[in-house]
Amino acid sequence: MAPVATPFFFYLLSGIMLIGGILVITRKNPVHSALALIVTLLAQASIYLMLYAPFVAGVQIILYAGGIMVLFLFVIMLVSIDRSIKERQFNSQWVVGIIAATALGGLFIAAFTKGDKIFPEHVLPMVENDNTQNIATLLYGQYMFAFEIASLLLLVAIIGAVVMAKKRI
Amino acid sequence: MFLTHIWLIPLLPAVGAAVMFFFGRRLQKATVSAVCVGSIVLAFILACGAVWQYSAWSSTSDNFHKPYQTILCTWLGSDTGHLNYRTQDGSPAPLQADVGFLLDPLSSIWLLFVTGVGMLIHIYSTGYMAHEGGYYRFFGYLNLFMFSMLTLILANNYVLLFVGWEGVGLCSYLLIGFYFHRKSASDAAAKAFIVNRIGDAGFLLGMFFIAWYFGSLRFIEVTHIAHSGRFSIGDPIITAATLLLFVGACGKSAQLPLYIWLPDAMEGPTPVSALIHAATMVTAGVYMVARSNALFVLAPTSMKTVAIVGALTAIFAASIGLVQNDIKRVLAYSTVSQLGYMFLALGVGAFAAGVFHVFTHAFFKALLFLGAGSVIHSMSGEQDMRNMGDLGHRIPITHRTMFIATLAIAGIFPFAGFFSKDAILWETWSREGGAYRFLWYVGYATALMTAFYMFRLMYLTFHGRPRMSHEAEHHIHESPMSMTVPLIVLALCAVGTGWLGWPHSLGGSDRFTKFLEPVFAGEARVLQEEGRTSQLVAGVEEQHNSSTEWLLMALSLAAAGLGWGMAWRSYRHADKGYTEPIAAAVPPVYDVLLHKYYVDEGYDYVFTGRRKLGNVRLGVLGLGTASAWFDTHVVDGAVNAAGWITRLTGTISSWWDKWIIDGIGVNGPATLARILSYPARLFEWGLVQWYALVMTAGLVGFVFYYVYR
Amino acid sequence: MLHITTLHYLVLGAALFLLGVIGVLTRRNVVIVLMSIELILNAVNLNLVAFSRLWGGLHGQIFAIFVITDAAAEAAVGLGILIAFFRNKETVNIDEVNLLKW
Amino acid sequence: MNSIVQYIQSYLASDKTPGAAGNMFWALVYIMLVFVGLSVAVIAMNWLERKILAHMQVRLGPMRVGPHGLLQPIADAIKLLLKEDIIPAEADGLIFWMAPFIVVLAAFTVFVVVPFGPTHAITDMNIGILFMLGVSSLSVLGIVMAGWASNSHYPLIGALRSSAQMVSYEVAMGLAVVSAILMTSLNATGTGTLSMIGIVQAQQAQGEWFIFKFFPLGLIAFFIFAVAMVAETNRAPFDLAEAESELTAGFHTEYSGFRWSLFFLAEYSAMIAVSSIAVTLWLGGWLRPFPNLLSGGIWELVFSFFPGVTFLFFAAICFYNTVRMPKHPLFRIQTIGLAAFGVVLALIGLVLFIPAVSMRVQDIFWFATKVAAFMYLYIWYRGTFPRYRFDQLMQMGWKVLLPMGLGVLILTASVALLQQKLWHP
Repeated sequence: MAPVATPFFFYLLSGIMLIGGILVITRKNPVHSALALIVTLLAQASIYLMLYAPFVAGVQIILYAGGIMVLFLFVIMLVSIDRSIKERQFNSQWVVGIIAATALGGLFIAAFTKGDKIFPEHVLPMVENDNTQNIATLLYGQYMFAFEIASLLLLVAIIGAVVMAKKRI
Repeated sequence: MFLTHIWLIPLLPAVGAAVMFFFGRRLQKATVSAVCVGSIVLAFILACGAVWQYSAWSSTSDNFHKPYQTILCTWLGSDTGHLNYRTQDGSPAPLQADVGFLLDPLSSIWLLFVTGVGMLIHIYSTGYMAHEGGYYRFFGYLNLFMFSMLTLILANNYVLLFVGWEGVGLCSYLLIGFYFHRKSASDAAAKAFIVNRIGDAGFLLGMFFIAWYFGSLRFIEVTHIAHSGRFSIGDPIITAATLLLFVGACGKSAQLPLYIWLPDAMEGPTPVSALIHAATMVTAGVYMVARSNALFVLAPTSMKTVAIVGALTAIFAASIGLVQNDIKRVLAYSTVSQLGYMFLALGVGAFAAGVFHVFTHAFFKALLFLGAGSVIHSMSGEQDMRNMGDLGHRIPITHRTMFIATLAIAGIFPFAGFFSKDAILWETWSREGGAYRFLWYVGYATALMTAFYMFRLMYLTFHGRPRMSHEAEHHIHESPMSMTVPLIVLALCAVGTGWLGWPHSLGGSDRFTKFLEPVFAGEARVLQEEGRTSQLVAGVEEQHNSSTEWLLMALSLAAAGLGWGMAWRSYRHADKGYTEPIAAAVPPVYDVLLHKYYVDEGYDYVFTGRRKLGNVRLGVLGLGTASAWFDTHVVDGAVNAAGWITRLTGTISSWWDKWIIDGIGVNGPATLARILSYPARLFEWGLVQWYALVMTAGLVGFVFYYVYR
Repeated sequence: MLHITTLHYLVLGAALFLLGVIGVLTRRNVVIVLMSIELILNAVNLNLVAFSRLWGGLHGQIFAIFVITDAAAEAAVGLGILIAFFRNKETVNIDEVNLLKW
Repeated sequence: MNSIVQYIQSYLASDKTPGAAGNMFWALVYIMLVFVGLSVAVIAMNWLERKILAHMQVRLGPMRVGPHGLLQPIADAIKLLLKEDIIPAEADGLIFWMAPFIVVLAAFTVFVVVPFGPTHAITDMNIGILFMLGVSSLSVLGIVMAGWASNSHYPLIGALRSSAQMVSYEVAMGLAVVSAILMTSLNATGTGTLSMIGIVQAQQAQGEWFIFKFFPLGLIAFFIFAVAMVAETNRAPFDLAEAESELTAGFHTEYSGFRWSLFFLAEYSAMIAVSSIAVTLWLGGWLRPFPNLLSGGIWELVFSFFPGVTFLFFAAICFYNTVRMPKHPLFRIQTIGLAAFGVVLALIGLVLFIPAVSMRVQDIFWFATKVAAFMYLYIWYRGTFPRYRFDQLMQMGWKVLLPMGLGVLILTASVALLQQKLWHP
């Protein structure tokens, strides 16, 4: 399934993503932020599809949108947000922070403009049909050790989260 | 076979008790009876077999008159000699107590009557307790008691004896408090337990003395050492040890001044009173003293003490018994009195006579109690003799059996009591010295009183006019077979057991004394060497005193007759509101007797402190009050003073610490460091977003460097 | 304009990254800060996948998957800390997490 | 014009799904077909559930609207559409408004990859099963949003329960699915597939449905999935999220009218979706019984009669009940209606006897039959099982199904490895 109408979808999706991102960092209510983030993530999953990365897209949907975000929503609902909505939303260093971030953005633009020509004009062809199988081969072959380490990390994270969040252990 | 497996005898009741303890709640009454009574019957059969085998064994030439001892295992300490202690002469001795059994004539007698009377009382209880709650509990306790008592009897050392001793104490406590929902019963149980503890303390100390002095606690070894002549007569340590042992015996056998628990113990069910507080357990003290006879003969002072205490207890309790109205209390005081007789016998060195009295007393006193139980049963729980009367023809079996027992206890020829009591009085009389003669007078007076109060009991209960309420009268009925058959058997024993000790003076052979001879032979020798007596217990024929003996017999028969006559005269026609002869003659004496010489009240004033003497509280509670006062005012005062001083110095110290040490010494450099370190602090602000900002700034610099380098 | 090059994705990623950075630097609500971190991670992922597309290998995608794994672990632990923190201080404001401030 | 017709016709000859073939027109047609078919199925399910439940409880169920209440769902739909759409005052308007759409979207998007036949799917994705699981897990978001936005206690508790339940059972479900996917790799190349069509084809190639594979491992995995999918769809006996006795109606307590009907629609299409997954993974998808064993012209012919015969059978039932209708004038319209319905069914059945049609459609028939069996199971569960308590539910998910799933996965992998080592050394 080759991507169709690439520019249109790219601009549409990046628009959605950017608007979603802006909403994430500006909304008072964290639930709205979370929903905006979900929209962003889903749009990004679509962009992955455009980049011939269907497996990553699927993982993005099932893990991010389905898993992590549900976790976020859960936590938001568990902790009372009534108070924090009524309070100041930005901290005292927000001006400095935005200046620093803008400076970083400016530098990024400078870097992109300066290094525009370093990327090849034409991308190399990729076979989408075998994407999942190839990823599996890589993941369970070359990256076996990293894969195991990642699962260990997840285990530690599970235990850590339980220890942290449980009232009495 | 019976001898080698003698351990089965105490084990059987233990199994019965265990079964009751674990499964009793779920068992039928019939099963409970079968298990408990069956175990005792089996134990009795085994006991008979064991004694029969022992008599055959001990008459062989190698084992002539030797005690039979079998040791199962070492229970306390070790048999490897690793747990040694030093005796008084510095030699090491193993700390060792076995689970071992000793059978000799003395324990044979106890074994026989404990299992025999126990069996009869078990059978009796199946009828008596048939309609009571806690049936299995009762029989479990009874079996446990039998186990403890048999352990006590068959023990081969003081420690195991003490185990049985405490076991019977526990069972006594449990059974007195059987009706634990009644406060008086639970109080009586506690009283019995506590008073026994006092005695047990003495027993324990005595036991320690023996262990320290003799280096062993086995009866055979202790007796052997005592006979070896290593210790002189009147040895102070042995005197102390025996006196302490006697304190224990006083507690268990209800002698002055520790007798007070026994009358209250009548709160328990009547079979319990019969078994524990008349026939068996209370004679444990006698058993223990008789068992320690080798020691006692080495301590004449102790012997005298025993004799005096026994005689005083005898007359003291008998005098109280004269006026009591509760049928079981009369019997209880009678028991105390008879126990006094036994100790009198022991004290004058007539061990065989004392044991003989224990033996006969077990039967007729058990019979009396069981009869009383039967009366109470027929009277629907009424115990006050003032509300009885004229029961004779309504419960004839009870009446007749009790009458036989009364004749026996009063000492009428030829019933059992006559022989045993007479033996005691004769031994006392024949001991030289005015003090002993005085003791004889006391015993003689006691015999008179005994006859009087026993026949008073008979007349008030079975003769005279009916004084009970109408509906109680309506319910009077003879007890069931399970209760009357033991009565009849016991009555036969009350008649016949005395003949075992038919004295030589009356042409008999005194087989009882002869049977016991191996146990007390050594003592007789000691006493003889001491030269205090010319007549000896051990069946030495003394022809020239026969006339004196006959005279004494006649005198005691006359006393019994006199008592009977007085009772007949006073109570023959007792109707409602009859007058007590003593009350009529000397009212103050009657009052004192009725209030048991105010001993309980006196104890309350002096020992427990339940009553105040004026404003002062004496006794245990008084000691507690005094201790509390001392603690509050002196100890706590000292503590508070110490605390106050500490606080004062602490305040000063803290001021110094706060303003001088902390203010100048500690905070000064810290403040200086804080002022100087402010610039460095900016990078570690402590807020996570500040770190992020610093990071971003660093990133900006980084990217800047790479873009514009 | 009609042709979408790798640079487009990179710019998009950079923009997303900056949004995340701004969120992390300026918001007080811990939850939103954590979400901003997710934004940053996604920006990185986007770059990784874009480069993977550019060079025709799958290593970038593998790395993206690992980053997602890390993000899951990070979110779990972060939210656990958040809950513990909320239980103790009854607040979700990150500048009140100042026990280390002096 | 001609080229358009050619464009349309060109697909008919291909053996690919419209998505895979890149044929936009047919893709749209399929989307429309799936949407309409799903809606009809949900309506039919509504009627069937009420009737079957009623008969299980010895009642009649709806009888008034139409013959045997056949028109009841339509009446209900009209009622729901006409009802006022209430948004509570304190609710979070936007999210409250969005939630049902997200749920419906998630439930319907899943069908993009459901293979009704080797060519009858909107598209065949390389990550098909992953996509299905991922998208169906998105409905959790909708439920949480609905519960939270209602700003009310029952919905919030219901939503939390529901999402906790769904997230928990997703794990066990995923493990069961993985063990099935593992079975697809038992071929010459040694690589499996996530594609839905690929999975069914793997079953055909291996000659047995995965439920019978490595007996009883496949069966256990299927059992885990069958339990988890009931929990995943919040149906009895795992319907704690909308336990009437505790939470009135759970997360959609505050919803009414059209929005409520969207939740209803989503619930039933989710049921159909997970049943489709189960059918695809373990029950051979569109494959007719014994496609390899009973092949050959005569068997093909016999099996191609099945769809038509079934419809004719239903038509016959309709006619039989028409005859049994009371002859009272009041029942005249109902009698005619039933007869007309029977005629429609019979006509469909007759059309299905045309070989060209039946060859093209019988895959869909077999798939639908298997899914229908699952639908009946759902109703059956609801009629018989008592509701679980929440802690029991969680216990079952984490302490029973999850370890079971892990065990099955490991055993399947071991057996598969063993087989490969032995047969392809």
